[in-house]
Amino acid sequence: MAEVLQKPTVEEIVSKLNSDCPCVNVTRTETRRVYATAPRENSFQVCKYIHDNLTFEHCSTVIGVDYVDHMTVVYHLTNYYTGVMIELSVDIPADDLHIESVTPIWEGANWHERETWELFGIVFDNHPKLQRLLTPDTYEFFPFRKSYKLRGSE
Amino acid sequence: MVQEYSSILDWIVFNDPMKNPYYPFVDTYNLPFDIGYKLWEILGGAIAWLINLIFPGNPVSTWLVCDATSTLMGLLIFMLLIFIIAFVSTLIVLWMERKCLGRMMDRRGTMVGMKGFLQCVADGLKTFMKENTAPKKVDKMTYWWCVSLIVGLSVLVLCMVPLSQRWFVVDYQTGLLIIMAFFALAPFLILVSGWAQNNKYSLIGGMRAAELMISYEVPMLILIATTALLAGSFNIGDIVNAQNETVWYIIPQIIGAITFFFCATAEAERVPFDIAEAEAELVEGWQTEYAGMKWGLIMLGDYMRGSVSCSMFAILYLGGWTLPFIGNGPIPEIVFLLKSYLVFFFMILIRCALARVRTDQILNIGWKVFMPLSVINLAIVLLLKVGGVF
Amino acid sequence: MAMKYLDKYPKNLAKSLWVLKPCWAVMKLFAKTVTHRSMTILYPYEKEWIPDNYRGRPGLRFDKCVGCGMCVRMCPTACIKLIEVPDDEGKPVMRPQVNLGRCAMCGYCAEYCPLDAMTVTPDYELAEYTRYDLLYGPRRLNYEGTTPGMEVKLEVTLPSDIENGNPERRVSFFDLDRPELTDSKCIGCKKCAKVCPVNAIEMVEKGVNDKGKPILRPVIDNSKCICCSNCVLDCPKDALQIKEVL
Amino acid sequence: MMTDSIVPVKEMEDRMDTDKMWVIMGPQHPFSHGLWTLKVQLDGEIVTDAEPIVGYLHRGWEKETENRTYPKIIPMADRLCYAASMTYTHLYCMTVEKALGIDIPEKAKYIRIVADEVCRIQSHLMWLAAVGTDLGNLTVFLWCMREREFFLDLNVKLCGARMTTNYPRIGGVRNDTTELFDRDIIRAVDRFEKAMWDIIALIDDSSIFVSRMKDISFLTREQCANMGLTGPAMRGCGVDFDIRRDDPYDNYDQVDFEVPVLTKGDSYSRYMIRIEEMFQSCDIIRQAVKKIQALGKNAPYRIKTPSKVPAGTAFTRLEDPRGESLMYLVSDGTDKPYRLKVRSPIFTNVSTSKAMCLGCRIADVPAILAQIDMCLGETDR
Repeated sequence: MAEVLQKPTVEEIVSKLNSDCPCVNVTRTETRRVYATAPRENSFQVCKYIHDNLTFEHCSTVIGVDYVDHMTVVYHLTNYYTGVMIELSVDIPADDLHIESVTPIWEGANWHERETWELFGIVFDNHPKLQRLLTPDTYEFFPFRKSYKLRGSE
Repeated sequence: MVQEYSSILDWIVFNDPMKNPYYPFVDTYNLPFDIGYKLWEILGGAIAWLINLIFPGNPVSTWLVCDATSTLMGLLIFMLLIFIIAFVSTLIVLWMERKCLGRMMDRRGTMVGMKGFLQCVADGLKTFMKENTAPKKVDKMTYWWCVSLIVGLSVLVLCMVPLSQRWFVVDYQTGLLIIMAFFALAPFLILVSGWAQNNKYSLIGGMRAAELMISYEVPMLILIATTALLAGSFNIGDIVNAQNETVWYIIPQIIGAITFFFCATAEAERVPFDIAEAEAELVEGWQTEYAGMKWGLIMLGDYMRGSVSCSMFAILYLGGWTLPFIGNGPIPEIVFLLKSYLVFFFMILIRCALARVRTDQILNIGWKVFMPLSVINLAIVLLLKVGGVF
Repeated sequence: MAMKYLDKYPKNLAKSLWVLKPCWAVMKLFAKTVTHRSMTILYPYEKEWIPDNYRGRPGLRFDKCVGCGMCVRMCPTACIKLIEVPDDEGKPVMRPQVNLGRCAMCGYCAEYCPLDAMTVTPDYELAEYTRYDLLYGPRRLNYEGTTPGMEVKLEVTLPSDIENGNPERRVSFFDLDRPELTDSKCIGCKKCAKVCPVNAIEMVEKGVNDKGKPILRPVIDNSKCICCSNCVLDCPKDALQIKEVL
Repeated sequence: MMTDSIVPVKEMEDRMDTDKMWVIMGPQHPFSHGLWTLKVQLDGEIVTDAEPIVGYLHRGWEKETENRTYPKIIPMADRLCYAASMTYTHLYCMTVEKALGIDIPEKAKYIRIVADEVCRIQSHLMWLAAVGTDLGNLTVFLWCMREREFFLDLNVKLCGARMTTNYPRIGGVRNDTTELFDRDIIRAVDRFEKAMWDIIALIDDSSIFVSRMKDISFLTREQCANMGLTGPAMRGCGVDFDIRRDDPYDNYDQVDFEVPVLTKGDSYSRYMIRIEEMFQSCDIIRQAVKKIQALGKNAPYRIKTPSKVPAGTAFTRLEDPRGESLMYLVSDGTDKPYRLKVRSPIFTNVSTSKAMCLGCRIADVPAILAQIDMCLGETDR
């Protein structure tokens, strides 16, 4: 395995990601922020690399966004030593809503993935318990999709 | 015997109840019976006079004022009197807790009428007006009997506590033991009612009541035995008199007094030992399924047991109804009640300042702290007794 | 900076005598409250002092209001509605009516009122027997004793002012943004002039068109305009746009 | 005296073959502050399994915002958490400002810091009150509520409302601090620091309170980071991370404060962190008020912002009283957000309740879960 960086700076993260994960595309950086995108196939490996080698111990959120033609899953990952955050966006085609779950890496992503599944219908493969969390079990639709119109919308 | 009855005063003569051949208390003077007897003389005498006015020379009038009837009716009024005084003193305890607790928490406490005293009455009325419901799947017999027995036993124990040498129900040689025996019955019933309610919270609450009893009952009995050893008697009157002759037993038995105070708190199931109720995790513990009037009665029973605990403390360690250098005084009942209220004030303080303990902690405290302390206390008393101080 | 609490605790509990110190703390307060009054306020008889800017129900000064509908648009719970009521002279005018059953007391209506006709009031005892009673009409919204402190001013600093080294200048939010006409889109329908609550828009003839009819174009009197954007919203061809001054 | 409270579950199971029962605590249960359920599996009194169930309060907050213009979301953000409403409003405004790419005036930043810390203190006081009742003592509850009242009064003086403050705005704050506020806040903070010692004497000097919290529910640093536990609970487990210090927003890098961290990781250390944080918040308030006064009366506090947000994404995060909260905004160039996602700290913290409760007694469950300071408005959103 590659060397483990406990307190990586933004530059180090960018260079590491560029060298070790060529699939990752770092779009922009700010102070303590790295914005990157990754293809869906490699997302799990990238997350594992970020967790193991860059010591990003904490997964803040897993966010689903419905862009109608495709969906995006956004991971916000935190390093507890430096406060650097990586925003990793993974695009998913609208006709095949599957992505590898990161719960085996970060246990804290468990409920976020459940929530994203129940509200957007993005299936997280290998998730230990992909059940409805906030909405009743009888729901058969995904209320946060753009195709689901609110009754009282203006 | 032919007697001339002309005026009402011929009917109401205020006999001395002690001279009555049917006097139930052998040779001790009993104030409530005296009051009851005299009240019946006034009431029964007036009725007898009235009947005699209409039907002169009838036997009913004579029967109404004869010795046996007077004793019987006097006893009835005596019972009522004992109960009312005990009940009112419990309500005062309740009011005191609400007021003091309010002050300690920087609020005002109850505010309804008579500085908040009538709030008890309002609460009582409210609970009595509630619908009397029982869950469908409870064990009916035990469910109903347990609450009746718990409340009934509490009233019984409360009435059995003597307020002074002249204010008692029975004057047994083993009065202390009998009171403690009835007092300790309640946890069994709590356990049974916890089973009966068919509710998990109640079940755990009932189990905890048993757990609690295991931990405090033994040190408590050792402490009572110690006091009896010091006084040389299980009779409450004798214990109090012995304290009046020497010193209050809180001075030689300070360790025992503190231990007994906490044991008595546990006996009354008050904070910090209210683990059977534990509203934070068990909703209302073993009372969960009791609603309305039943709950109100259980609450009243709790306070009755609390006031009995305080009375026991006052009897065992604070010299009961006597005052140092004065002895019995003119109104020993008030002295006794004030002493028990003082003890209850400390119980309120404890309730206000402390949190609830855990089940394993109460077992630890009971067997590793209270038990050694009570044994140490016993040893001290033994030394004093052997050394001839007492 | 040092830790204040962590320097002292955790303590050896035997030193504070296990349970005696909390009892002592409680006794201290008991002694205090027996002689002094406790913190509780006897509510219906005593009331807490509240400042003027307290956000109770909205209040309305009927004379100041022009019925621009800014409050209706800004209300996050949609509890305000414009209704037609007669004014003092009997003329029908549009004034807001507030459904207090939905009101969230956020104060947006007072904040975004261009003329400060809407105010916040310290009136918070609003219980009624029916929901209908919770509908506060324009006259009922009037609050006796409205003070200047109850007005919520919306004063902002322009970013351009800060850049130009004039950061202390504050301007009212409604004094700057003005509607701007895209001449090519306008069809001269006069709708904007009709909906303008302060009559700041005047239709001016600007020549004639091919058919010989006059071309009407709105001219906005910037001093009168209160930036309510009614004309923008009602324009059928999106010819008017608010030009934001930053 | 009472140290051996952790019972090894496996050992207990081997020793006796007893029936286990599921006890459902909630949604209407004295221990659940709000509507949620904790199913606990009990072996006697010992918890062998736990499962939190949330969602009773799900309002579709994020979907609702997609139909509202940007300023109208501010009062909605207040309603995410009634105890710490200011932080969510602050977070929302910060996110929109970041999407707009504007920098707000210094004074507004300091006012937001003051408002945030006032909010933090009153939220922590509410938490402390809940700890008191969960451990069976009402005095702590009422004393804390009494202290909290002073800070709610400060809120009234600042912006006119007690809890749902609706105070920060996109581009600044709603109004300048009033004279009354400037005077009273220092008084309130001084008074609070004195009064707090009484409450501490009630809890930390009482062997019963301490023994109820000590040595139960251990979490290690790695567990804590991996499970996503954030906030004071995380710092009580040894993670030395505070967004205010390590990833400063607004002007938190200009004020000087300590971040308390304890490595023991039991329930009591999580409790102690929050108490210390209240004292540190007092320090922050004092410094920030001084800086506000130094900026002068006429300094700008609110700048004008465009009503439409350029298309793009933006996220900010901030240290809520309960942990790390994050907002992620996707805008499409209109005056309404395309998607707004809230990461609430409690949502993740409550998912760790199984790990926290395992092996403890049922009597400890309220005491343990009190340490994550439940707030259901932000959990279910």
